[in-house]
Amino acid sequence: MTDLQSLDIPPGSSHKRPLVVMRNVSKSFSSGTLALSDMSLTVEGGEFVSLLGPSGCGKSTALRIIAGLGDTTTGTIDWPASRINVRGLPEGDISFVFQEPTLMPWQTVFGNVYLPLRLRGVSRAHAADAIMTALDTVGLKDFAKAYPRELSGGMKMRVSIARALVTKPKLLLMDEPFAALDEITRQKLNDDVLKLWRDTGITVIFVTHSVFESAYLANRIVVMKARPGRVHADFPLQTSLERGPLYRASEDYRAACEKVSAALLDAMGGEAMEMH
Amino acid sequence: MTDLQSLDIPPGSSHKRPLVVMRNVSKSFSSGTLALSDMSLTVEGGEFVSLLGPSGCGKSTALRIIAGLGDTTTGTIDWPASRINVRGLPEGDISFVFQEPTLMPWQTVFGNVYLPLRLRGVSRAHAADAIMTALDTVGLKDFAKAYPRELSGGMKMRVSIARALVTKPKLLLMDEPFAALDEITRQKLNDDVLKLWRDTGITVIFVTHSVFESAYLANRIVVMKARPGRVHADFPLQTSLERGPLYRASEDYRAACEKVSAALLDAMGGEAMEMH
Amino acid sequence: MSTASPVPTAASAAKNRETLLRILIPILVVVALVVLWQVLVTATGVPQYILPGPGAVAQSLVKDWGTLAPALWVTTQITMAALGLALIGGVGIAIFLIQSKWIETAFYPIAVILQVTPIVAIAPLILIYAPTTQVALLICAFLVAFFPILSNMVQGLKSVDHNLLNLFDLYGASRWQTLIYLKLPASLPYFMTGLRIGGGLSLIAAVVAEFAAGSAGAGSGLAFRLLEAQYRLNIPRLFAALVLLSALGVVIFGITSFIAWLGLHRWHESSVRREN
Amino acid sequence: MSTASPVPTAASAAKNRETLLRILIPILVVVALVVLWQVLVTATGVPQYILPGPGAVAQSLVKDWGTLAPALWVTTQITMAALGLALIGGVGIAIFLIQSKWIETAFYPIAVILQVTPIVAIAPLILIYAPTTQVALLICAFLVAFFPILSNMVQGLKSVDHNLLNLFDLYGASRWQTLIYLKLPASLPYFMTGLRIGGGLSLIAAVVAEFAAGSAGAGSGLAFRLLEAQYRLNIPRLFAALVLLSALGVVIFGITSFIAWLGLHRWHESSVRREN
Amino acid sequence: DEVSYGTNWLAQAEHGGFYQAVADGTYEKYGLKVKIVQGGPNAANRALLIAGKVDFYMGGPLGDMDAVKEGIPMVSVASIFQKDPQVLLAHPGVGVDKFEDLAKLDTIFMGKDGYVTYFEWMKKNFKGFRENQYKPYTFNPAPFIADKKSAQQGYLTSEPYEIEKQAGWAPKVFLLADAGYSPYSTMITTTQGMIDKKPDVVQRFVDASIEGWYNYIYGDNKKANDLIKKDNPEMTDGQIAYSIAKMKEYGILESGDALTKGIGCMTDARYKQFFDEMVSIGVEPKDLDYKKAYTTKFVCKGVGMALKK
Ligand SMILES: Nc1ncnc2c1ncn2[C@@H]1O[C@H](COP(=O)(O)OP(=O)(O)OP(=O)(O)O)[C@@H](O)[C@H]1O
Ligand SMILES: Nc1ncnc2c1ncn2[C@@H]1O[C@H](COP(=O)(O)OP(=O)(O)OP(=O)(O)O)[C@@H](O)[C@H]1O
Ligand SMILES: [Mg+2]
Ligand SMILES: [Mg+2]
Repeated sequence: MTDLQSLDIPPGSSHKRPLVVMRNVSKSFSSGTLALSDMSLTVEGGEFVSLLGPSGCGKSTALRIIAGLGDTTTGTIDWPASRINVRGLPEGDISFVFQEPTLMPWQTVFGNVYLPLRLRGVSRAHAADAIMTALDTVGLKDFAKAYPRELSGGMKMRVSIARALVTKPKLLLMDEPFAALDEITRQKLNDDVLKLWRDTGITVIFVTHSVFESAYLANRIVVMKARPGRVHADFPLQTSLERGPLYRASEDYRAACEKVSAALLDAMGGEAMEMH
Repeated sequence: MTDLQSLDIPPGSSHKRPLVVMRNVSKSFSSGTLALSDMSLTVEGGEFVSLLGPSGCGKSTALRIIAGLGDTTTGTIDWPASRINVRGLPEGDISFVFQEPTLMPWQTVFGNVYLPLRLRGVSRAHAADAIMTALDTVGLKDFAKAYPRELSGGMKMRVSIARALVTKPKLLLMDEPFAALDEITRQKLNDDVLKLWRDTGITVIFVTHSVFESAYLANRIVVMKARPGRVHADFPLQTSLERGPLYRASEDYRAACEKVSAALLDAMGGEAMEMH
Repeated sequence: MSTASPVPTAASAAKNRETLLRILIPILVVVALVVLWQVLVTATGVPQYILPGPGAVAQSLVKDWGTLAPALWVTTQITMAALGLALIGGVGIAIFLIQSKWIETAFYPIAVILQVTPIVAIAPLILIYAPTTQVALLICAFLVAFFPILSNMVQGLKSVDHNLLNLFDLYGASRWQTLIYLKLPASLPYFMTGLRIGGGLSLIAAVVAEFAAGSAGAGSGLAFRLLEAQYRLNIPRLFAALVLLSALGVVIFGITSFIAWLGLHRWHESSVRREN
Repeated sequence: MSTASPVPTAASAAKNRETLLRILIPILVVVALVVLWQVLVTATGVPQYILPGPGAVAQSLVKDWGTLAPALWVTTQITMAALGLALIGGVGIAIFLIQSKWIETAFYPIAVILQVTPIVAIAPLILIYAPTTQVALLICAFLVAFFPILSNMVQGLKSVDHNLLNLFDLYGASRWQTLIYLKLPASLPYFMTGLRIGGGLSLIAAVVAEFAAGSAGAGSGLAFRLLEAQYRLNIPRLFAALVLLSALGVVIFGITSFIAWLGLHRWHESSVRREN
Repeated sequence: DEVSYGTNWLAQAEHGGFYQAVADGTYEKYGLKVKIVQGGPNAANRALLIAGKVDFYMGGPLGDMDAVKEGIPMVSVASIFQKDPQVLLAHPGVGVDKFEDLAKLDTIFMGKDGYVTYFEWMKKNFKGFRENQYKPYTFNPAPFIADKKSAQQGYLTSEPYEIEKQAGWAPKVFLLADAGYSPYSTMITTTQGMIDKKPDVVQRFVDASIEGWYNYIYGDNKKANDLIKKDNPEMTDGQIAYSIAKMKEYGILESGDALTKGIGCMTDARYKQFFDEMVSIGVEPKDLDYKKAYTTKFVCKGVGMALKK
């Protein structure tokens, strides 16, 4: 249906080659703010990385830099296992759910979700099935013909999520995608993303403010410290349980939550934070 | 410092007169969406009401209608205990934290927070203290001179919160104010709002998606059902504990969470939702 | 999405009334103006050869319809051709200019020079080198009308939301795709303003071009009739020609406004009804 | 907010280079044009009395500076006065028009009529009723230049973000306050486009007005010198006057562009550097 | 041979002879196929002559001298009018009886060309004309009619007629030529190249045009008038008749040298006299080789005088 290009791994390459390597990246804006300072991060193919940190610490900036949006001030981004196109990005599909919905106001919901496919030359008729499936996933099938201004905040965000999922990406960058959603929709989408990750071997970098969410989803946690932004803690979350209702009730999950929480608290300089 | 007008209660009026009464309000948009249908809600002065419901159920619409933004299609809004100005609103201070930051891009952070005071004719010099205090509350003192585009998503939202707090309002309407914030900042702001509410006898209507947050903050929970939006459940949350660290660790809190959660689940038609 | 049945009926009735008023009001205003004109002429006793009354003008309009109608038609044709050229040229040059900051710096001033060069001064040159008078006329008209469209388009194309640009970059959109799917639709509000100015200016351009490049006799437009009537002191006819020009201008304005409404009413603030 | 020290230096060096290029490039383009002009004239052997070479024009510029300089000064004055009037009138009428949909429907067409009425046709009327030629001149110039500013302002004032309008309504802002603090700043990008068009058009207006309403002898501007040179077949002087007009146009454009940059570079997409 | 002739205004009786020659086949008789390109306000026929887009143009001596000054090879070969029909008009009954009295008025509406030529001459030769009397004339007489203390320029055969018709009173008419300002007018102007390369075409065009003029004034001019009205549908028979009458009355075509040597005649003496006038008021430089602006070799041969009845 969509002519997805595969994120080829060159023949003979070791399986262990990382997907993306961020090496000593600094980013300062012309306003003088140093958003990232000497940040290094290596993400392996197939990981589910959750990025946490205080508001304004540089999570979104880091994600954008990985996606090739905006130059680094110093430092480099490498894609050791991928063919690189002219823009320095791997050939293949990166999808990005921005922190803000970023919808085209002159397009309907359908048109907005169609965008990534349209840019690849997929015809509207061919794309329709995939689009409606993606809209169904986020519960907006009935709103395909609506314009963004006719949607609530959470609905806009869901359109943005549908747009990211419609291409069946190989690397999924999500910047607080579910923050504007109610808990139930949120959990459903959490499970949808997990399923996608498990089924397709996709790599996910997921920014969230929710300790619970990160503990539920990620198999690796990266906690950032603010001003300037840099990696403060970086640890795996292992569990023998499949992530799902069972895991949510488990001691593993509770331990993970506490661990993430502690790391975050530490990153914020030990301000008072009580977990319930 | 700011010439706050008081939300006068006419002499002789009973203490029990509600602050605002929403009577059989329906709201349909020209697109054909019926956002609210026959919704009634009575809020007493001094309440801390938390409004929950699935994404797109009409929470923001209801809040806007209470604030006098946009007409009802049918039904009325009354302010039995207040003097009413020409716009049908009580004389006194309503503050609103919109779901989106709604900042003026051409003004600095300072200028944006200054707006409500400027509109009352408070001079910049007179307002400066209050503004810096509000910015300090949300942790953005250092960014007073920055422009909105230079801020992260969470920082923009915090500016919006500071703007709502700077006038010392009598009725505070907040539409998912803390969704974009990290847990620690969020808890701090939760406590700040609680303190404000306790100290000043303010009335708060607070939309949130977080069951925990609503259980922690509110003394009354209103759960809405979607399409069309209407009140599904409406119950008080009583506790003998002061809301704070102690409350968060208490059985009362856990029970409240479960109650809210169950109501929400029920409102969504019993879809699977597991609380941990 | 359910619809309350009584609402649309009321809404559509209101809509009909609105459409009616939209047509009625301008007519009333014109009638009022005509009455004012008559009163003024009667009251001041100004002779007909200085300012004829509306009656004399109407008479002349009827009597001279035989000469005025073909002239009107010629002017309409030139105006349309000029507007077409100005649209193509203005939008085309604007797209060229925004390709890079350097191109803009280098070539925008040339567009300015073209704009400010008085047509009368270079008309002889154009007449000498243009193959036919018709072509010369169109060149003159283009020179008069293209700049507002160009300016508005440049501003519009540059005002695209940076977040959306990021989105397109991310999906590897080509320059061409970014132009077609993002920049052009996003600049629609500016384009429509340019169109509105350009419509009136094309009419002026047609008149000025006819003055400057001079067509005479059978194939001549309103400009020529106007000058001639002036020369002959046939002031009622002069005003009849003016009335026709004005009417043509208002019709063009109406059409361009309608086009603007078509393009924007679904999504842009300027044309969307504010609903909360 | 910390600042990495090497970055600003590099940035400021880049900025200096940029400023240099911004000045150099247009100069280079002009030089290239002049060379092209010379080559064309030489190659085609076109006689000086049809198209003089740049040398002859430069000579005439020097030789006739005594007559051209005062004329340039007069034209500059008229242009500035026309621009000032057009700005006040355009913005003023725009503010009047947006007060209500009905006012707009009723009176916008009148503005269109004013715009499309050919100056030459009504110049005699204006000459008769204006107290002095100077006033007549200014009326003519105003009629030519005001419409683009008006149109852009109307579009700008109507394009204000509805969320911000809500905010102002909420805080009980008066019409006046909403205008000053919200609508005017929000329409700045449109205003700046109008200013840019209006700048050039004012120059044209000054020329056209001088043609139509006239001033002569000592007080005459470039338009008169231009026509005189044309009548006298002094084509190099004609072109010298054209060069002066173009130069004046480019200078005005440069100034208006700079003003636009001043007003927008801190916040508006069109002037802000895209940084991620 | 195919040639084109650009006039200086819309088709009117003042161009009658040329139309006559087209209509009655005189040009054809001379082996010419002539296309008349009518002028009009702002029409650029002179520029077209310079660029070679028309072969002949209805020029005037000032334009020719300017051309010489600028090195443009433009030469006049005949002057159909002996007197320039340029007039100044004033209101009746305001004490303006002589040309000099115009100096008493507040305002004179003039075109730019008039302002830089005969107004200079007036200021030089009469007392009281002032710079600040000048206001631009946009070919609309309304401002003049509205202001009793004003005068305006005009064309003997046009404005007085229109003004009388519209305003109901006849303005006072002062022919500049009678006041002493006497350029040739309604000339046949061509390029030096044309004269060098096709002198016979020039001669035939001049001769045929002169014949056309005699026929127009003295013969049956109906067909010519129909052509005029076709080119310029606004032209009325009344206007044409008025024009012809005025041209005869004031001797526009036939006065001075033309009486003896035929319409179109130019003499060195008369040209020099006008040139000296222009030098004296500083409009033309003293050292201008004005003789390059015209040639008398094609006229004053009495062509067509036989047609005079
Ligand atoms: N365009 C910009 N210009 C200047 N400074 C910027 C810009 N974008 C971001 N910043 C600054 O960079 C820092 C990091 O911003 P970023 O958006 O990456 O934070 P974040 O971690 O995503 O925060 P949040 O959780 O609030 O979204 C902030 O201090 C912000 O002020
Ligand atoms: N301007 C509008 N035009 C048309 N429909 C609208 C408009 N605004 C909101 N709606 C519709 O009204 C319904 C309720 O929207 P509202 O914004 O109140 O939801 P919400 O409860 O705040 O949701 P969320 O939690 O996602 O913010 C939605 O179905 C939405 O599509
Ligand atoms: Mg962020
Ligand atoms: Mg909402």
